[in-house]
Amino acid sequence: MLELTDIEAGYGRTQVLHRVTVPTGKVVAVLGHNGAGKTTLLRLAIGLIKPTRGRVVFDGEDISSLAPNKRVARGLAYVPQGQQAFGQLTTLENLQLVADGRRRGKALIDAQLSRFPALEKFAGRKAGLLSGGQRQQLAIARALITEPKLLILDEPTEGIQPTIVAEIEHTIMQLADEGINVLLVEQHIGFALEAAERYVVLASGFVTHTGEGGLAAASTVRAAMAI
Amino acid sequence: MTKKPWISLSGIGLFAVLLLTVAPLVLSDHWLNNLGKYCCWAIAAVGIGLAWGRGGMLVMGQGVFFALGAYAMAMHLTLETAGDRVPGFMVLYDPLAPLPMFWEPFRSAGFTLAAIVLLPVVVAGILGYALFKRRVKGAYFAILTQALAVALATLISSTIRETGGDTGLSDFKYFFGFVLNDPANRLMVYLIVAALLIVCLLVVWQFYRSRFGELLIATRDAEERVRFLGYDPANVKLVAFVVSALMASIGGAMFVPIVGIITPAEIGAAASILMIAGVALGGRASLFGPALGAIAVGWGQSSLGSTWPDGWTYILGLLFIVVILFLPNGLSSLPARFMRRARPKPPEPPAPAIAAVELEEVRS
Amino acid sequence: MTDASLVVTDLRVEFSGFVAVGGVSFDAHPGEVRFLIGPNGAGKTTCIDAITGLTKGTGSARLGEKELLGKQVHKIVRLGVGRTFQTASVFDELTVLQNLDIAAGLHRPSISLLRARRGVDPSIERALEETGLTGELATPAGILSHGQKQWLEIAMLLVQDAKVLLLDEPVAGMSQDERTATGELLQRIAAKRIVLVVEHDMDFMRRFATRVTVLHQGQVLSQGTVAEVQADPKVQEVYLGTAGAATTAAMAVVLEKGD
Amino acid sequence: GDDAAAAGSSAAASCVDTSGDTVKLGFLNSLTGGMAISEKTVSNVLHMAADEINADGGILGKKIEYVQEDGATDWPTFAEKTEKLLTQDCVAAIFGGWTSSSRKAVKPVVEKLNGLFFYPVQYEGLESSPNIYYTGATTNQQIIPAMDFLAAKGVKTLFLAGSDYVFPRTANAIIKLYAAKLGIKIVGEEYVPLDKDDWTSQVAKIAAAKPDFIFNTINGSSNVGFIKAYYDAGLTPAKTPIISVSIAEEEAPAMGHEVTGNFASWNYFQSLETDTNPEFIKSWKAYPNSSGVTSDPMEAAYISMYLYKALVEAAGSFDVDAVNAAAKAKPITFDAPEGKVTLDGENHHISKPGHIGRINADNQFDIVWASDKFIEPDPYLEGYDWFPADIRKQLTDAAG
Amino acid sequence: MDALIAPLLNGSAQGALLLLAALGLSLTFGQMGVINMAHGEFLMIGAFAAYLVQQVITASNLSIPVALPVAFVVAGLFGLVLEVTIIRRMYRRPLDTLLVTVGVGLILQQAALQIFPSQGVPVEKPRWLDGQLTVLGYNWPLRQLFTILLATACVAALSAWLKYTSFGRRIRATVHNRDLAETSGISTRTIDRLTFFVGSGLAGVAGVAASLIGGTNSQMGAQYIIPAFLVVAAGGIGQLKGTIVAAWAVGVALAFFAYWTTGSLAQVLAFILVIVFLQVRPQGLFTVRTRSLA
Ligand SMILES: Nc1ncnc2c1ncn2[C@@H]1O[C@H](COP(=O)(O)OP(=O)(O)OP(=O)(O)O)[C@@H](O)[C@H]1O
Ligand SMILES: Nc1ncnc2c1ncn2[C@@H]1O[C@H](COP(=O)(O)OP(=O)(O)OP(=O)(O)O)[C@@H](O)[C@H]1O
Ligand SMILES: NC(N)=O
Ligand SMILES: [Mg+2]
Ligand SMILES: [Mg+2]
Repeated sequence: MLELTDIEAGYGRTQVLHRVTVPTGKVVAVLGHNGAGKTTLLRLAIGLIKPTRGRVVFDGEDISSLAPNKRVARGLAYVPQGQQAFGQLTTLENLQLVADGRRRGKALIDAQLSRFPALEKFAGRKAGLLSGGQRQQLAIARALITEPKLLILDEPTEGIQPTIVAEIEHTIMQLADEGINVLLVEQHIGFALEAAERYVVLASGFVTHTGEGGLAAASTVRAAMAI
Repeated sequence: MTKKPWISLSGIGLFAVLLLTVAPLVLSDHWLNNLGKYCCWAIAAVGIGLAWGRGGMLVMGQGVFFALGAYAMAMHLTLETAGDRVPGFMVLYDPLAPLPMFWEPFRSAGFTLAAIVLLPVVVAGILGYALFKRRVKGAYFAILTQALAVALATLISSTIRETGGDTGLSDFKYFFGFVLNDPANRLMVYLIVAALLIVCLLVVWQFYRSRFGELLIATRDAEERVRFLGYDPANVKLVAFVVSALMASIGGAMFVPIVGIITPAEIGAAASILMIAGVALGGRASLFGPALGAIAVGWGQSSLGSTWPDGWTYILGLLFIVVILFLPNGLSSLPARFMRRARPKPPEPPAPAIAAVELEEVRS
Repeated sequence: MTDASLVVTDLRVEFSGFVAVGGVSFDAHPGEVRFLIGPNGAGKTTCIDAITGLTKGTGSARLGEKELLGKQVHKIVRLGVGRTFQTASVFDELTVLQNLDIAAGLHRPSISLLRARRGVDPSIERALEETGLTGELATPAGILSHGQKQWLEIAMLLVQDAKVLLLDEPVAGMSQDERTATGELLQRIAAKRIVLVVEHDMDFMRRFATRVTVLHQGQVLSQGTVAEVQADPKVQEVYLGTAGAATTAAMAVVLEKGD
Repeated sequence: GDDAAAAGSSAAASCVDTSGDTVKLGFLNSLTGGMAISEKTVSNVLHMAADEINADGGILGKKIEYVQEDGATDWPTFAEKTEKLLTQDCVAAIFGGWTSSSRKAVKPVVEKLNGLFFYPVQYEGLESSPNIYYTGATTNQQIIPAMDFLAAKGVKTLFLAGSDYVFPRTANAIIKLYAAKLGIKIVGEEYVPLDKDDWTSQVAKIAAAKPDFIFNTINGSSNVGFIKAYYDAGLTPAKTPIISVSIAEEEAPAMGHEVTGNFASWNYFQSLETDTNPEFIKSWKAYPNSSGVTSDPMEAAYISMYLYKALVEAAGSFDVDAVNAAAKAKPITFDAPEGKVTLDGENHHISKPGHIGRINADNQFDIVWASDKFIEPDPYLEGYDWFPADIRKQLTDAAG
Repeated sequence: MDALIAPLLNGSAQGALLLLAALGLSLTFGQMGVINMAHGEFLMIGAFAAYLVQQVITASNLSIPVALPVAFVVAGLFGLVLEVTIIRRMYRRPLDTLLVTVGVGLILQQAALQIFPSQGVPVEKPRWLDGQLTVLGYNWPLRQLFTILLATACVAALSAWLKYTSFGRRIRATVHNRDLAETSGISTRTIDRLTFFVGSGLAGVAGVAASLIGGTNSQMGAQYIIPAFLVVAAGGIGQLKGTIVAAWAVGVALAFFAYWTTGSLAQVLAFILVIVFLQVRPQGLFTVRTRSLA
């Protein structure tokens, strides 16, 4: 569905990604050390940075030069790393923001509020005052309200309490079952591989390894990443 | 920036030679005097570079400190010229009233010199302490300081008997005993200004290469983080702010004998912004940028302003736009840009990170 | 032992009526890696905020004889309390060395600030080595990776010779072996200091915690060794979750086998 | 100080070169900044006068070549440009200025360098300089006639409204002295900064004070705000008329109909019927960049150039000292649009007719009062016993 | 009684004009973080637009009501052009917008000086604004009442726009985190342009009101810019209600100071008052808090 082919990209003069091609699949996991370029790859997928080489194709359409909001309209959704929310807006406003202009917007919000009870509880509070984990839940909820075809998640369980991690993992699996594709960056290799149909390992911006998902791949990946 | 101190030092040396020996030889009296005036602005600009370029405090009211030095000096020179008489302009409004109390001490040369140094230190100290402790920063700080400059200029304009009002103070005959009209003495005054500019450059040079310089940048980029390293950022900023105020005051004080007149217009909103313009043009965070930028803007005003007055306003406007838009680090960043093009892949500073901080500042 | 301990008693933090921390007491001692865990929003970060002066709190937080609450942030740091943030914050424009040098400046007389830096402080060299950042000396901190930034933050606390290190999710976003390295680092530096870690990574906690305090809705829910806490049904209910615990446990087994 | 100060002053030798067939003159007005709104017309009319004189054969047969400088509404810039014009461009004389502040900035420089400055705007008097010629009114030619007019109308109470700078402040100081003598009570005095338009609070005070007349020394566009606030407050020329000294044909249109019916004291009005005025108006209307109306400051600027021509021709030289000597030698007289004016060679001011006009619906002035003869300039008010001699003495002493 | 009622009413009108001038800023500065120093010149553009409308529709009774929307659109378009050409490149360093727009202001001022008669142009007040309303014995100019009503209408329209349409949320989201907004599906470009258009347009409306009070000339904008910024800052950035209260307070303070002291001193005192206030409450009257470190 989302094809990232032969990508080069970076910041200013520093090149971060070197000829990266990501395999396609229902759930694709991107693994790698700190600073390997995982976030850069996802930012590129959503359109926050533009590739200097290579193509981004979604549903057969080349979206390489589309602005992020246009990509969202095409069915991509993005949960950035680091529990990001609109701090000056209330929790509810954060959700309304994306629900605005959608049919059944209210229902979509309610669905997410019941998925994440903490958000329901703090609906009227400024998102900037939420705890890190609460903000992360809010970010995922916000992404889901756009009813995406492909969900891009950058370390969604980072800083989340185990019970909710389990829920989020469950949710991701469920979404995949519902037919939503997922591009996932996750340090939690075990879960990532369990969920993933395919995975790719990045090291210093190069693809060092790709393969099929499943728990069995864990040891291969650990070995690949230990280099 | 701290790696090659001798490059900067020899730069200052070269600058000193140009200002102190070459300029007096090649320039006419008129242009030498003008250069002296630009140097006054340059002194203030060096301070702005420290506070704004390095410290991130957009000081839009340096006119306030420029005024402190300038009016202290002007009051002394006015009294020196008037002798035991009440200055002429005061007679117009109330011929019988004595000299206002606050003028009296300025009869003394020593007091005047002390005031030029201490007044800005005290005023900036109190103001800065109050503002920084209350964590006033970003756009708030800029607008507040600008408002102060406007308020002071209006105050001076409206206290016509006490300060000369909008007309300002002028027509000085002596400068600490020296007859100001004497060309030799005028040269001396020029040399004093030029030397003071060099001294200010040396002072900030040492600031920039010192640990304080690094701490100042750290405070600029992440003030709260500095707090969590055990420093009070208010104090760090205060030092830079006070030093920049002192420089503005010195620039203002020398402006008076050089130009022969000081008025509220030299300290109000427009003047304060023009000081910033030079700094932005030259390069706010560089050592020489602010001084050179101020001199360039001064020169542009004198020369382009006369050949093409309407045009100069447009040029000045465009200068602001083009420089800030395309050359945020000023003209002094041009050489570095070319050098970088020649060398392969040097690290780029991560721009968005800084921007985020700045945005927070504007909004917080 | 107690003279240099961090003792928090009945700490309360309210935000316009909302009680974020409602009377928390715990203590931490040199030589231990103390973990503070609990559900999202339990008040962990707020506790640290209060102890370090970022947020106003009532009650008491003492380091040895010294009361911390009510003091200004930088004064608390000067008493030897250092912290990191949930999102790493370093001075992006400055190099790693400059970052560390500023941190080290804490113990220098202020007048020395006006002199230029010559050479590298031994304390900085040690910290670089501890954190494996030696090679990045001249790198602008802004272009370090997420994990390296977190190490740099820890290194900054080390050069400050902080007696108390309050670390808010220090391994978030790190890969498994980076976590291990960080954990080992924490164990080493905890020998002479108080280390308090907030983390959601339970594997990490199991491997490196000496004692654990569990917060829930601004209260201490449970306290004790890893085993004790894990066995506490209340903790399982609100935090670990039975299913979650099972999965993570299973994962741990898988990964262990992979080694 | 002792007079050694003056010793240094004659140091600079003049670099004026009139050996060719041109003479260089300097024009100095604010073409940018706040005062540009007033000074641009003065600058334009100076150009017109120079063109006329050139078409007529120039001065002493030499064509005028002018150097235009911008004072930029900044008094130090006026000083700098004066110095530049005299030492770099070596002009024989400088024309221009508007505010008294700008003149006071120019004065020390022309005195130091022994240059000539021709200043065209009515002002507060109490000044005279060997290096300045004043072609606008001093107080006894504008303010005092206005006061006489008010006294004749039986005005008992007066409110003073002015901009906050040297001209209005000084003018009002003089008005207060004279009012005391005339038995007119000053019921209030208000100042607003030159660059502020909002007069509502002050006009409320005026309305409450209910004066017979308002004496207006406001300058520039602040006048518009004043007139609008006055009209808004329901004050009318029938009940509380205004007499202004800085609203002329040029300014009135920007105030629309709201200013109609009020008075102004000037020496020249466009509506004046003299021999030369129609010609002046005609030339000006035909001149490029013309505003279409003539006014007192314009006329004064226009004749300043002719005054200079007359002076130089009487002296037979462009030399400053020769020009000043010629001024003293015998009265210089010439036909100005305001009438036949005579230069006072001692104080460098010219005689002027006093006029009071009333603003009509076309923003022109109907002349309602005229002095019976031309008024001799008396900048230090020596002919007026109500002006305290000790002030005069202090002022002349301070001026050195 | 007069000593109280006159300054109070005059001050309220002054405050209303200040509010009109500040309203657009509370959008572009308060919401978007852009420090537009050319806002005063947009105000001037509005005033000149009113004059031009009057050249076409000579009946002043009609021309002012027509001029209001025209000035809004014209000034708004200028703002739009500014946004599209310059501001959009600068969202990542908002403090610098201050300097760039100083340059823009200079150019607009000089252009106005050259295009229009330098003395300024008359804008005629509608006849129905002639006269006064007697309030407790004080003859209150109708024009002042009009300024207050106009300000009220603008505030109502603006707050309704922000509150009842999703734009308010979108603007705030965009300012807070541009990337995040963009990836949440918000077209930040559209939001930026629209916000800037409306903010600048409001300056144009303020210009029409200002043209009924003072001169319409190239310098007119300069006197409003700093007070307007102070009002926004004192009210609390991004807080519409704060801006309203602050504008009213400054207007009334100005009027009372002017009553007791002189016009010049009143300006000085009002400035000092705001500066001292911001000293005590650096975040303004109404504040938003977040936990973010930066
Ligand atoms: N804004 C930026 N400017 C310059 N370099 C950057 C920027 N952001 C990231 N980098 C660099 O790009 C490289 C890849 O960073 P990226 O954030 O993609 O890594 P990551 O794999 O997501 O790491 P982590 O697991 O720590 O999140 C790093 O070396 C980082 O320093
Ligand atoms: N300034 C504030 N105003 C209002 N509520 C606040 C504020 N700061 C924190 N809170 C609330 O206090 C509670 C505790 O927050 P805290 O950040 O301490 O949680 P935490 O335990 O660190 O959670 P996480 O693990 O998700 O980071 C949360 O519900 C949060 O919304
Ligand atoms: N002389 C004047 N009007 O300033
Ligand atoms: Mg990442
Ligand atoms: Mg937390």
